[in-house]
Amino acid sequence: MRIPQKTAASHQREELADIIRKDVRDCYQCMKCSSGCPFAEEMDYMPHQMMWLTNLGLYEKILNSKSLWICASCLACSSRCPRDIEPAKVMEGFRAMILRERGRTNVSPVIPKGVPRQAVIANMRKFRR
Amino acid sequence: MLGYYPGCTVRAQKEDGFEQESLAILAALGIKAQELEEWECCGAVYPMAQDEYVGLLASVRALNQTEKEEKDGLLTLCSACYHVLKRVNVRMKNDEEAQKRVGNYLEMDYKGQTEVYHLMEVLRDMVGMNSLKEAVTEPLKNEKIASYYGCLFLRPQKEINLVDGENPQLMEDIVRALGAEPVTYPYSTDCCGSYHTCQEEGVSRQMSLKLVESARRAGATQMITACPLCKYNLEKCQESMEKEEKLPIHYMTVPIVKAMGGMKTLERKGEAHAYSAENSSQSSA
Amino acid sequence: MMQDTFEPKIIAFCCNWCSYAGADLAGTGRLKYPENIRIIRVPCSSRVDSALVLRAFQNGADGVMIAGCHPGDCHYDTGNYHTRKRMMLLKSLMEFMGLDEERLLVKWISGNEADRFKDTVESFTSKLKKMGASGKVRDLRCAK
Amino acid sequence: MKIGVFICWCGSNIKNMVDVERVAEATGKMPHVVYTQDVQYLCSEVGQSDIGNAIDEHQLDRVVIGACSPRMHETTFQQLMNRKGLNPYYVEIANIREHCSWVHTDKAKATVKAIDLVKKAVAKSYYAVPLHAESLPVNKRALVIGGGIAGIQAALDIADAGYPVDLLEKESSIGGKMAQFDKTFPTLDCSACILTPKMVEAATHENITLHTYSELEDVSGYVGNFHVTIRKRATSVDEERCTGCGECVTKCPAKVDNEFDQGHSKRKAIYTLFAQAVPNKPVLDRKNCIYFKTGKCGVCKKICPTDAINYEMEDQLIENDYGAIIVATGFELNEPTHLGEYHYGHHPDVITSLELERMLNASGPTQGKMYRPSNGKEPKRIVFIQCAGSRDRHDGNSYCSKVCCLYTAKHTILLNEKFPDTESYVFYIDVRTAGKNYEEFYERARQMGANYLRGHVSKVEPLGDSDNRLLVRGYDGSLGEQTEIEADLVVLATSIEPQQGAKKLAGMLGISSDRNGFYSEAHAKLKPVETQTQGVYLAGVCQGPKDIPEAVSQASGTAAKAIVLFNRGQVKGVPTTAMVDEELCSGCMQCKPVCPYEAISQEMITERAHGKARQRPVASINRALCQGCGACAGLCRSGAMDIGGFTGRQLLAEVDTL
Repeated sequence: MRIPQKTAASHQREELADIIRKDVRDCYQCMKCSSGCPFAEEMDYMPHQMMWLTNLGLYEKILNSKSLWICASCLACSSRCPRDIEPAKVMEGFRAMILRERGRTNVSPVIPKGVPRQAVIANMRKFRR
Repeated sequence: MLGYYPGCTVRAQKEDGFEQESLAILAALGIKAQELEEWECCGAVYPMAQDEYVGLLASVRALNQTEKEEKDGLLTLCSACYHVLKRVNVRMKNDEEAQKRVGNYLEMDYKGQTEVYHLMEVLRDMVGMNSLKEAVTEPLKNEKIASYYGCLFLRPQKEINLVDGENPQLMEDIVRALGAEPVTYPYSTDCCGSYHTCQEEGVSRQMSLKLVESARRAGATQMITACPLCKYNLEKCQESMEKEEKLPIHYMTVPIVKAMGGMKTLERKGEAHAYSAENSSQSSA
Repeated sequence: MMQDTFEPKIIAFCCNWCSYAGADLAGTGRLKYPENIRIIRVPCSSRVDSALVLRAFQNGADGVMIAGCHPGDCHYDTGNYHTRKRMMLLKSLMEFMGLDEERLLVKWISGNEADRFKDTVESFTSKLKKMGASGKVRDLRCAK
Repeated sequence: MKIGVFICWCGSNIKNMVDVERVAEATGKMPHVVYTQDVQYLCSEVGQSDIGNAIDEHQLDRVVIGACSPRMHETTFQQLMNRKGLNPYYVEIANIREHCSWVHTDKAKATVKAIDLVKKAVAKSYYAVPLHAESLPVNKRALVIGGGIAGIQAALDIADAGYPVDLLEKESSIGGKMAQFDKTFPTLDCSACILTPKMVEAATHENITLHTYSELEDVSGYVGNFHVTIRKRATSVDEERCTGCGECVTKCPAKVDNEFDQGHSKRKAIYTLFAQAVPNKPVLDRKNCIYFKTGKCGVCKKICPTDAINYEMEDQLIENDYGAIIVATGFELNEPTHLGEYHYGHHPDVITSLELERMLNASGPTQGKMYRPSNGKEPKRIVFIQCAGSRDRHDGNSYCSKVCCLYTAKHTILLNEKFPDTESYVFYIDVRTAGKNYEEFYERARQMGANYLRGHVSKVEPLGDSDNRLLVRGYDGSLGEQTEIEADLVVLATSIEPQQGAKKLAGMLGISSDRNGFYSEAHAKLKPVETQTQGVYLAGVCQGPKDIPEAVSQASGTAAKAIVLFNRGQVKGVPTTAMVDEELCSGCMQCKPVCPYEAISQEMITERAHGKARQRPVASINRALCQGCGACAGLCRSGAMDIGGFTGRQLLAEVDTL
């Protein structure tokens, strides 16, 4: 990968900061988030990589990632983060950026029979607008 | 008197008996709860985006309603409702911007005064483990019970603050009080796959299976949970197994009811409590 | 002499700063090793004169051990290098004299290597047990 | 000779495994042993007075103790001997605890061994010699070699204690590397602002004599009595006459690269090292002077209003005596041309951290402006490469240079503060922030925008575009992929190295260097500022990479050592030194090269043989230098050399009893 000459614009960085009110710059890549993420196997970018891409300003990679839609906000990462960055919240921030303006989503839900209603509602809240 | 918030899932799955059993247990132990006159769905997930306030409204309405009805707190059974209501309440307590915006929209002044309780919290803090133990008439001597918490009761620890997020013992204490043996296994705090059951089915299936297998290896004869979705996922992942291979997944109320002598006994006790309470309130009046 | 009842006599020269301290630490740590060894304290392994070693054999020692600091760690900077050279030479002299050079052990043991001290004493003792008694080196001087 | 033998029970520690009464009884039968006793605790007051009483009552002149390790209580018993008016080396200790009762399990065998050990000690005591430590006066003047921050600090501390100090510096000004720095981590204090007052203080202190533009020529002597020759190089400028007006510098026509600015500016052939130089008087660089090259010019001499220029000036040799020497010679930076992959020396925009430091410095060549040496434009994207030559066994130094992590963090902070639209990327292997407030400083660097990529850079190559930019190819450990960055400027964190002349100086001072060429301290933990040579102390980076606060505290440590030495006023040697029997010594001098302290020298003695006086060489020991290792005694062919406390006769007696 070559780091592009133009990384995320300041208005994009501000947009994210407004949503999550967290300083991802605090991340020192201890990778504890990734080591404890129960969904890690399914992800294309590990949680620590999502934090790192955020810092590098490579937002496009994040917005196109599969991981955003794999994260179930179980908060295992957030609760263990030694820097209190809350990776789950950062992921939520990017999801929100997509759902609000870009109007796209990677998720097409299937509703199995007998699934508890909370799952259906959660899906709608998390992945649709 | 506690306010009671059933939540949509628990109410929709009334035939599961979770609600009925929970209320019967509490009544038999002398805890009174009354459903809120008005409530709506909490939203099932806590809105993490800090710049959004719409997601808070439904929960704030229920919390405010509790205060309006002069209840001593709000009881929930479903882990998602508990999680969402409690976190929204924390936010309303600490975030002045949220107080202002939500207050303007709902035309009410709510600053997080209501306490949110879960069934197991009530058993610990209002009933007490000793009283629960005393109420057990048929100890579950041969049961080895694996308690499954899932994410929603544990994280974030600072806001939920129900148990130690990495080493919870509350459900285990309840199991002990019932005379059964609590099973220790490493995955009691891991995610079951949650709402992914509605999309990448493989994802939640694998994760739930890992939890069940871990509990089985640790010698569990059954698993208990307080979340309808967790229960669903833990059962669903065992779908293709032979019946005798399956590890039974129960709501945490099931072993309690059994140890306390069954629903009939509980209902009788509950009525007796109601009667004596009515009498005492009459005599004091 | 039966091999299993033979108790070899071992004389050890230990430098004050490393190996003597290592032997002390073995004691402090209550490690156990055979009783055969008698330790003589010297300031540095380089103090040990070849004649002293030969005298020990002459007096009936079955094994002699010289222990000092690890190379580079010598309290006096370079002493153990001299020891190494001198003892190499002595070993070939021993062979010349008909003494098995394996009866002379040169070992580097630091002040915190109590285990190494114990292991060294144990293995040297059992080796000497297997080798049996040393042939006596005669003193050709006229006895007084 | 009357020997008393005392066996300690050490409570149950010895008594449980050794039959102490049998030991006392058995050793009591040895010749000259007139008294034996077993005591519960010999080190206790009761035990001590038991020994004391026995000495009085039985007129003992030798004491043998069977107890714990001599490393434990030897001094306790020696002090008792002293109090009783006996030489402390008339006490012998048999170690029957650590070497016997604690390590064995068979009481019968342990008792036999304990008897052997005590007998051995008794035999040794037959041949005990009284020993005394030698006292020598101390010359209360210190020499500090190196005028960097460590040397300045050491000199100031000693001078403040009231002792004269000579501060030796090879450059024309004191100040050292710190004078080149812009800001210091983690406080971002301006380096010059905290350094120059100290420089001035050193120059004006009544107890400090500066010798700049000077080098060490020769050292002899030993602790308290070093004799030193200093070579003061010819500056061609008469210090007395020069007023430091700077006219000569302005008018000098010869321009050369300014080393102080790492070649990013020019200086004249006659120059002061930097604006705040102390002393602030120019020196003439003869190698680059037109007059010295061609014999023509002489502008400086003509222009000088005080006639201070002296082309005939010669090097001066200054001789002085010192009691203590502090070595604070600092370091050099590795020239990273050997790391071809970084393209240093081939592309002007690949620079070292010190070059960047000069650029950022407001009094540096660019007055604090950042520029790309290739085209003078301001760099927008800067890549830092850590461990450029450090921690590299293959092509560099295997050790960590220790300060690069922090100064790079500092650089990114300064860049982000001064030029908010620059981007900085740091390729690192580990980030080491062990130090007070260092982690917080690193945190601040990241928060201010530095991007830390874990992985080493494999190649820096010119992109060949119109802007002459560089492509840095590295690895991003977080993403797990090769990563390329187009950079305007590449900064190498070069490795800290010992001074070129470090080895030569070590030879002169009789101190040793580690395998990396840094000077070795006497003990890694407990004697961090001392060397194996008494009276020579180490301060600053010459002992190993370290940052300013560490160098300063180490410097104060050396000052304390020197002050202690001066306050005491005399040095006491080790009593257990080597001794020569001149009658036996053949003067072969084989002992001289094995002595690590240079304590042995050849001496001529006069003796009478066949009625004639004749001279003959013998070895002679300087007891102030000798530490008593015995390497000389171990190899002496004629048996003339011996070590007090461990004489050949004593050791032989020990061997003979066993």
